[in-house]
Amino acid sequence: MSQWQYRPHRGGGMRSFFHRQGKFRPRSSAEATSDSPIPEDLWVKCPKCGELLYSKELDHNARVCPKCGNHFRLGARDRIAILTDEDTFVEWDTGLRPEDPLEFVDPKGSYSDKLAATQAKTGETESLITGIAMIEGRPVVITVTDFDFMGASMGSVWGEKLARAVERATADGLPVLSVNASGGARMHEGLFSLMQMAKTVAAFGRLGDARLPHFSLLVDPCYGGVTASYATVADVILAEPGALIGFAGQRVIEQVTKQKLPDGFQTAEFLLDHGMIDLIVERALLRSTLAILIDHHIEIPPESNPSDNGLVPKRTLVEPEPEVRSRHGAGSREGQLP
Amino acid sequence: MSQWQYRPHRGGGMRSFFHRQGKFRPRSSAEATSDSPIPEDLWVKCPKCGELLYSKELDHNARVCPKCGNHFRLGARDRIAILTDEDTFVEWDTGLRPEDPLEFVDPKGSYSDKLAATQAKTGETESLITGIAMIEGRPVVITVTDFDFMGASMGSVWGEKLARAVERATADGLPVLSVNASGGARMHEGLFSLMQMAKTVAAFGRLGDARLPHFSLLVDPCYGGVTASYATVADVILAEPGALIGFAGQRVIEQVTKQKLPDGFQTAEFLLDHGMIDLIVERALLRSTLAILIDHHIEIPPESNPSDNGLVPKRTLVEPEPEVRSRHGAGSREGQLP
Amino acid sequence: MPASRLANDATAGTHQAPLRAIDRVRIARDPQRPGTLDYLAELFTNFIELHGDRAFGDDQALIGGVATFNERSVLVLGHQGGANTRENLARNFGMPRPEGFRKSRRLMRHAEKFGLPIVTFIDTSGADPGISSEERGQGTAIAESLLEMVGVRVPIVCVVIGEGGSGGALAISLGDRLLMLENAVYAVASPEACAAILWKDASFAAEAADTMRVTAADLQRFGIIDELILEEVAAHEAPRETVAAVGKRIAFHLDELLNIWDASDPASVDALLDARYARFRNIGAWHEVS
Amino acid sequence: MPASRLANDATAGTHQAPLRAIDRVRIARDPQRPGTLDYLAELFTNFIELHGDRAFGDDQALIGGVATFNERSVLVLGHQGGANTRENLARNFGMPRPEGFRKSRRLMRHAEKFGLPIVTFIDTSGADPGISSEERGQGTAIAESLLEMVGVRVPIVCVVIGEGGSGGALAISLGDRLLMLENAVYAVASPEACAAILWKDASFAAEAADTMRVTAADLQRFGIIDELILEEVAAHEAPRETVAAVGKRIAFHLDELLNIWDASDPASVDALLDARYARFRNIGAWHEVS
Ligand SMILES: [Zn+2]
Ligand SMILES: [Zn+2]
Repeated sequence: MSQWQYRPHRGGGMRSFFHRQGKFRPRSSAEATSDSPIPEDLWVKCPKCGELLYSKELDHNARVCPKCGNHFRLGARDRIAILTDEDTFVEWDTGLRPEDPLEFVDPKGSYSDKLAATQAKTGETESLITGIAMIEGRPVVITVTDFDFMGASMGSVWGEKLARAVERATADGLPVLSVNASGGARMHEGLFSLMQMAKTVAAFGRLGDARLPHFSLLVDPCYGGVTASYATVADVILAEPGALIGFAGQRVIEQVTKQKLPDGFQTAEFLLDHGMIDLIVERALLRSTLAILIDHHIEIPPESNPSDNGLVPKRTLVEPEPEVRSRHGAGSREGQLP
Repeated sequence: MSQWQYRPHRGGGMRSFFHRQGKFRPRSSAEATSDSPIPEDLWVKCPKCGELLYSKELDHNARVCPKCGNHFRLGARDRIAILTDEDTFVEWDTGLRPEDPLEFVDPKGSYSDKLAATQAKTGETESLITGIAMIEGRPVVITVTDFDFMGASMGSVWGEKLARAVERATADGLPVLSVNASGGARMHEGLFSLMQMAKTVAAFGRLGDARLPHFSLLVDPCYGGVTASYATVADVILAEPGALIGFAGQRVIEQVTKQKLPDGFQTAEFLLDHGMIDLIVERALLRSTLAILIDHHIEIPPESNPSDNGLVPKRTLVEPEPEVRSRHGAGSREGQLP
Repeated sequence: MPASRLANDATAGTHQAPLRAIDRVRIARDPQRPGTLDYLAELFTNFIELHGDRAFGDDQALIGGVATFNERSVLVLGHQGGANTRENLARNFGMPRPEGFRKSRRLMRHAEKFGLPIVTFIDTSGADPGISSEERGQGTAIAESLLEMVGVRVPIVCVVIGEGGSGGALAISLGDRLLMLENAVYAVASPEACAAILWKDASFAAEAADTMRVTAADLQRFGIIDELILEEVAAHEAPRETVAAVGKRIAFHLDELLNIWDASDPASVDALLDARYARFRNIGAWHEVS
Repeated sequence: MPASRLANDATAGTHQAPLRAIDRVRIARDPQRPGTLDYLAELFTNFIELHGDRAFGDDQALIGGVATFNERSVLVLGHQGGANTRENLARNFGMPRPEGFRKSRRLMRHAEKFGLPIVTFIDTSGADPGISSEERGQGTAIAESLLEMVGVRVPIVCVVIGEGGSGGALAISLGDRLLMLENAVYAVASPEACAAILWKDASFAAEAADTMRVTAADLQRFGIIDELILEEVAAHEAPRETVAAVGKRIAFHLDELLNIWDASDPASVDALLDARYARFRNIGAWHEVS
């Protein structure tokens, strides 16, 4: 029934989604080029339709295949760049660092060594980035996972960063947008990892008590503890087309059940059909959709003056046109009815 | 999975369920004897196992077949007799009478004529009886439907009686037990009938706001508007074994879907398996089960003295025995563990 | 606009001889009559449909979402059938399954959390009577939607725009105002079902429709609806005018409710709920003898 | 009592040489170890099981009901596997499906409405990983149970009595107190699964169990559990003594909570919830650089 998914009209032509905000240079996603002999900085083969795409053009299209609409994975910084207004993102809590309370050792070595190597490779300190930004002029607390950082596994720093961000949103009366990809728990942090599910749900519970909205955007792939905690108890749950979303991983399910998985199992479209998400939104329409959603869910007290405080959201996305205002009157507006 | 249904241990031997409370003489249910050539006041053939049962013995067993456990239907007065403590039932709002706002006419005549005939035949004025009674010493507001009265169809008097009873329970801090059999809406009252669903749910909503419990007992057969209103939003939903419970009737479903109904469709056991009811209770255990449920859901403020006021429920069903009190101590009590 | 398939269609307006109840039933069911999606397109902006019951499925026979109405964000709920076979299969001919009612309950809670007034459009022949709907608790799902609706702490305006069929209609009609188009009907059972039960013959639907009193005029006389919205021309002949007229009346009643309701003032919310309780508490035809 | 199937079982008590983590995993999974129903039978009276999620099914892997504990009515929730094949099929080996978590959420709301403190027994290898559980939103169901539990306005005491497996265990473990038997384990994933992922070989489960720190002693050291309940003799060897010991500690902690909580005093309830929030808010191993 994906024909019923939300597809608002596109306004105007395509725009460049990457604002080139200094350090937020788009990086190619590793998964898209892994089995391609072509240098990744020039050409990318679409894994869905097989089309060879010029990498810069793909970037220009927010890494959505212009031929088949396949949504390539996006790095966390790229994600922030396409979702938020240029130069508005302010990152929070960049000094938080993981520890190794279990003194975890696996055949490849210690957790500490793995962390150091990952940090060096990615340039990030952890798998969650938090901060505040504007989306079409509306201030939003935003949390974005980084799948390149240990498969966006949820550990203590994730939990702490997220709780701090959500608590600030609660205190300041701001909506929260969480962008969620994850491979699940971070095994190396043992039960500390599992308990971050409790910590994050609790923080969002308090946001909800304050009647502030949480918009959760599920992107490919989103599994395990994140799917089983705050990402699926949001007020509005959005997903990108084709994103794989589930609790148990597909390989585990196949091994345990010895059954063939149904077609489209765990895709965003599958979840929509099964009632688990509110809407699927193409990447190009995410900003405008989020802007409308924010307007519907954040109320400005009548006495406040939006112009006084840059942090107060605007009430309406688009100023109502005169003919819209009078649509109950003379009936001059052309509707969709015959 | 009916093996998991609730079956507390029976205390003591069988007792006579009919207290012979003057006018509450048990009547044989019409449906049980309709295709039997034997005089209904002497012998009854069990429709489930075929056993010929002596009617007085069946009455003595609360109209449960001693051979196969089949629960025969019970009239409303019989139901009150087996559920409540002897001579404690006080009926409310006996003066309410239906009207005929639609001036409804069908091939058999007017609604007014049908009502008069039904009243004369049954000795009841409407299909719902309400009042207050004690169940093992605990005061309970009780509402019982009478399937013999126009198939216990829900009309305006039902709604008004029920709302008054529930409002009194709310005001007096009493639990409500509703015993529900119904053939559905009373067609002859048109939309007035449908709106009684709203009226009754609203009244129970206010009982719930006061944190007073509603126990709903679903008995054979329970269909239509009652199943789609207050009977299924109770705090605890009980059903008698084998009772048929559903929204749409079986004939309608077969006609619309042209499908064969699955075995056991719409039985109490089917509903338990599908998560719709809390427990199935044999008729013989209803009183004791309800007594425990009342105790778990009605709180006595610490300062109140139960002996001061006959209307304050007792806190515990059975005084704890000394060895139960000390069961965390020396471990002398024999448990179920090896 | 296709030619009318109703014999006496020119008389559907109020300025002609009154129609029989069964004629209004046919008009109410006319597939060309504007449906929930038409009202959404014409009267609301910034609509975002919210899908799913978060437990089993997404029912396209009962849709909902957030939208802007008169510069205010509201929650919209409504039944929606299909315009063709493919759509009717997807939307189950506008007959909600338990998932639809569970979605409506979820969205009503959502509206309460964010202080969004609720507007509902009633247009269904009834709740789905299938085997799987029974398995998943059709009765329970309707009851839970009713319970939510009588207690939800935001103003609600409901409009019967087509056929109001039994419990499936009731489940989203327990508002602070119940409006009804002149040619809409609202009944405890379909005239065909009623005739089948009482006449043992569904072809007596016309007789059943008469005696069941299913028209807006009947229900206005009984005090069950708050307002009858005239169709100068029947809605399927003048869809845009009808939708506009309905929009005006929704706006009027919503404004009235918003004048007395303030989400931040619990006393005003309690007053709204007391009035809603009284609405349903007082519906009934009975007398009392001593 | 059958003879022990554990090689070094005589050392399961604390007064012997400490066991390896994997030994405790095996003890925790021993089918003779008392389960939720045993605790119910020994420690509670007047138990009435409440069934169903009111939407799809009744999950017998996660049971619940009302009961009397120390002369007070409480709500009990717990995982329950089977003692034999038939029971294991009925109870899905103690692995809850979405219906189980939805039932637990329903019953927690029930407990809140009637002011019943909650006691939970955690004993599951994890949430069911099947296709149909995914279809019905396993992740969503767990998340909703978590959200309910962190906010429910009654005191909660949780006890890990056997295996605490990942999200399926967490879903009913967010209480005001988390107690744990000495030979119980609680892990983010089974040691076998962890070994399969990190060693590419499930037979390294012993190594995985060591480094994952799954024992009660580890979790006590980390401050994640509030109390370790000693097993002088392992629970499967001394079930009644173990159950009695757990009962005493539940009673102690429940009394402590009931001393500060009064359902009719919102400030005391808020204080309880603030403390619960702080419990989970403060769990984590991180440091901050400038
Ligand atoms: Zn492509
Ligand atoms: Zn029999």
